[in-house]
Amino acid sequence: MSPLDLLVVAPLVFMVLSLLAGGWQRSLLALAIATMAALSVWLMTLDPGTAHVVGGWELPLGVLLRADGLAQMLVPAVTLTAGLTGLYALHQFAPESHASNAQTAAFWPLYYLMWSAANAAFLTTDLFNLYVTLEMASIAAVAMAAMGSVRAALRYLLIALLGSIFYLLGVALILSRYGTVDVTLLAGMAEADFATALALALMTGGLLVKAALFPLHGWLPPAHAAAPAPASALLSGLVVKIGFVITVRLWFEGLAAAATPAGLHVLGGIGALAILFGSLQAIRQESLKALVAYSTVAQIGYLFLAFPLIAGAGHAWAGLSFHAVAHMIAKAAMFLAAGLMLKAAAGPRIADLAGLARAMPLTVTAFGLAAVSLMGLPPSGGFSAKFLLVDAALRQGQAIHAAVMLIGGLLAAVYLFRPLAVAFSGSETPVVPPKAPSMVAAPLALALAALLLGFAGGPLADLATGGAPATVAPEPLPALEDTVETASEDEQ
Amino acid sequence: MEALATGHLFALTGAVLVGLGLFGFITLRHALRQLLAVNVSGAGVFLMLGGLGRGAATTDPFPQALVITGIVVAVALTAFGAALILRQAEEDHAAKEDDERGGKT
Amino acid sequence: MTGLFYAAAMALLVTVALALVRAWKGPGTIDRIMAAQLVGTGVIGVALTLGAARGDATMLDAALVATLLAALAVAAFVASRAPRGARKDGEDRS
Amino acid sequence: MSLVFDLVLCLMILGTAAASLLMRSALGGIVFFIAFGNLLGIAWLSLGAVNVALAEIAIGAGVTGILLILAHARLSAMGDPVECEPTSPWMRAAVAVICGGLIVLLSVAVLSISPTDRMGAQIATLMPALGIENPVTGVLLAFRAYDTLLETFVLLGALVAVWAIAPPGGWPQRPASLAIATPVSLTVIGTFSRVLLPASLVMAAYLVWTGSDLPGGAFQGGTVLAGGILVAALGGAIALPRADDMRLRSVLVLGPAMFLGIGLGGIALGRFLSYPVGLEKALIVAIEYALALSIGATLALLVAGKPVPPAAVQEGGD
Repeated sequence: MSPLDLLVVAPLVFMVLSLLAGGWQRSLLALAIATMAALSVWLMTLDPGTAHVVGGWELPLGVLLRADGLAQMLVPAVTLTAGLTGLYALHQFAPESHASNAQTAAFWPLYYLMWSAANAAFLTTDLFNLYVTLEMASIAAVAMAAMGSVRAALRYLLIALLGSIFYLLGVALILSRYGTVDVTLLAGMAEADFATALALALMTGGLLVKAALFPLHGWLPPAHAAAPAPASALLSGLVVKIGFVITVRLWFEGLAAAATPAGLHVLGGIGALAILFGSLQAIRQESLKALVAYSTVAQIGYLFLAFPLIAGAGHAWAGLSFHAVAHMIAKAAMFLAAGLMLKAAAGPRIADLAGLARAMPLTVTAFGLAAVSLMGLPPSGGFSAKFLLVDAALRQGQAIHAAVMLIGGLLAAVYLFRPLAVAFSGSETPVVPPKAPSMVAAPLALALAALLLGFAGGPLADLATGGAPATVAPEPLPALEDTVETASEDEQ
Repeated sequence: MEALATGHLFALTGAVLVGLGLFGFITLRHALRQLLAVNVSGAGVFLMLGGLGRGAATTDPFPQALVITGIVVAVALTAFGAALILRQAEEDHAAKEDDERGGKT
Repeated sequence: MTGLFYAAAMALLVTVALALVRAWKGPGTIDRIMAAQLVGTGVIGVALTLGAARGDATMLDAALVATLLAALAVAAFVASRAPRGARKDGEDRS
Repeated sequence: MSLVFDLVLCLMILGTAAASLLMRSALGGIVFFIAFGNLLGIAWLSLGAVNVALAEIAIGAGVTGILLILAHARLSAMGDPVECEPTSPWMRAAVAVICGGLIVLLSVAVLSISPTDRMGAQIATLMPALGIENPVTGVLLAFRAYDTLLETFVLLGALVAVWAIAPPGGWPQRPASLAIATPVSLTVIGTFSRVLLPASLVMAAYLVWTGSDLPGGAFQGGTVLAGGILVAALGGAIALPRADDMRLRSVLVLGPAMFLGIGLGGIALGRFLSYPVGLEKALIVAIEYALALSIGATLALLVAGKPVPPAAVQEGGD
């Protein structure tokens, strides 16, 4: 028995049950959260690098599932994010109205489908299986986006389809060239020939569309801003990370042989531009959810800015893994809080938020705490991530990268302080209808988790480096010299 | 030799189909036709997989199975895409009728 | 014998190509749909002769499936063309 | 001879693909797309991949084609002529250069790889353990059953996604009726559909059964079943069910749930999705039949589209 397949299969079982259960979604969700939490804990106790093939069919035929450090961080984060978002969604998509409301009836099966897709994507090393996984995520994500705006969803679907074609094109070349689609096998076989390089370029292109890296981000702000708050939280938190993680597996493991420094620097440069562009666009937004959506465009940039830093000195790999987790949790918290604030506010604009800090202090606090993590202020998870990344950049003499990250933090402060300042301004306290406790608690819990992540920095960074691919420079962490060496080194 | 040529012939046809589909996707301005274009590209990728798996007398069953999976995934997404296009058209249609009514009164 | 079947398959493929030319030229939608049906029939024939040329009886199944779905396509075309309220596509009546 | 045939076939495939994209008339484009799919089916036959040929003809050309025809008909009924404003020649030239470049790059990559049957021999050695003879079914239902399991959920998820965009008042009703309204066509197509539905049922069952040893399988059989359901719906012989019909829901989840259940049962023997020795064929065939039923129902409903308010059902959603 292994949690690796159960983490993918359990949400699918819940999807089937939710299609049959009608009004029983509440109990189903409780059961799902308990199951997934237990499985996530189990996953974290595994040795990094634990792997097995599904059904016992060996490679290169079968599909390999593996718990590396990245997966061991991301999957529990998905459980936390999806679980709390689900609790929030119980009010927005109240199970009682499933008989009369199409969105409510469809939300829950799609929610479990997305949960399964995210776990499946983080746990497998099989490039073709990842294609199916990407499409599972796309279906759920586009349908959730359509609950806000059909137009944005259609645009999202078409661009996602094109991204999939490019990804699959690369997979086809790799399979034909090497006779396998498994990343761990490819790591030992890949050569830097033309077909491999082209396949890497095509797959990366397709995945960057799905990860919404500037300038391929055009579909994201309308879709994420229009969707209902719990859907936005899942879209910005979970879905964009899938494309990112597959890109990481390709560049640093499977096809590392074809990943030239020039290519890494191009990705890093695009990441830097994404930080600046996304932040400046966020500053210009008048609507709160559009601001938060553009902030996602900027934060995705950090993930790719780290690419050229990974092989060098410092701990860019840990920073990258950390950032993916911290952003997932903080952004979900922010979208959920924004959803509550907008329900209470007079309109969708930032200017409409006046006085909300007094009317709904807990929700505005959640927004503020999430903002602290996104800006990268201590002691948050976002701070630990950006500290590790900036430190790595400085050690490698990449002053521009370090500068971009610091400027990005400042710009984040500019765009995130604006809604907060408005919420604290105004002399009148708007009358806000009382909200269900779990609806207020979900964003607050997520924001606190993002903040507390900073305190768990050491162990988590160890976890990330524990299962890291061979291309990542192994070196003791700056503040953690005295902690135990990583598990994988112990074993060797 | 002939088998080699056959495999390459179909794989190259697939490559051209990918390019044609991409051309259609960018230049066609209606979502339904873009959906059709994506399907042409997808069929091209599948044909590349099949052609490059062509041996002396047989075609590798492994890519065959992947292609079948791909075809099913493609039809699922195409069907959802078509439903979105129709929903979008209904919304636009309703908005237009509202406008016309508003203009008359 | 194999060569003969290949020749037959080629000949059928040529008739399909001719039907495609008709489908391209139109001029009306009805012409195109009729041409499409001809293409469908031709494809079934090609599948049958190819099966004979290769000595692979399972290709008959492909021909059978093509027959069934071609029938479905006809039904769908009829459904889409059936007069049902006002139609605005004037080109189709040509 | 065979190479000449393949060459002509490939040229026709490219021609139909180009026509399906370049034609001004959208319906003409769809006609060419269906022809394109059928010719691709022939290409797969020529490659000796009869399994894929069946899937391409049934799904790629058949179901996708019908989906596009219906979408086009419903769009033109709403006054959307599905016409594209032509893009500027400069833009088209620029895009053509980019796409041409991509084709050149892909061709160079393709020519650098020599086509081989890489895994056929390895798969052949594993097949006796499964008790079935069709290697493609072996890959789909055993070696990569995990892919196939997730894929069935993509299909199910797509239907739920279509439900999610039901218009106000449409939930949880039936999809817009496909039945043709005029009395004359009703008699013709009504008889037609009554003949075709049982034929397609037999054909579907045959394809699933034969799929364990010969080309065929759950996806091909399920699609033929969907085709039969759709013809019957077009002929007015059956009405498609409401989205909240529990019998419908049970049929939709039957295949995926059975797949999950048998997979989880494998855990008792050590691994998720491992089949107990001796029962491989029986379990694979059971999964395939359940899947074919679910796939048939799911595809038919996907083609029919989202639920609509009851008033619109009679008008066929116009």
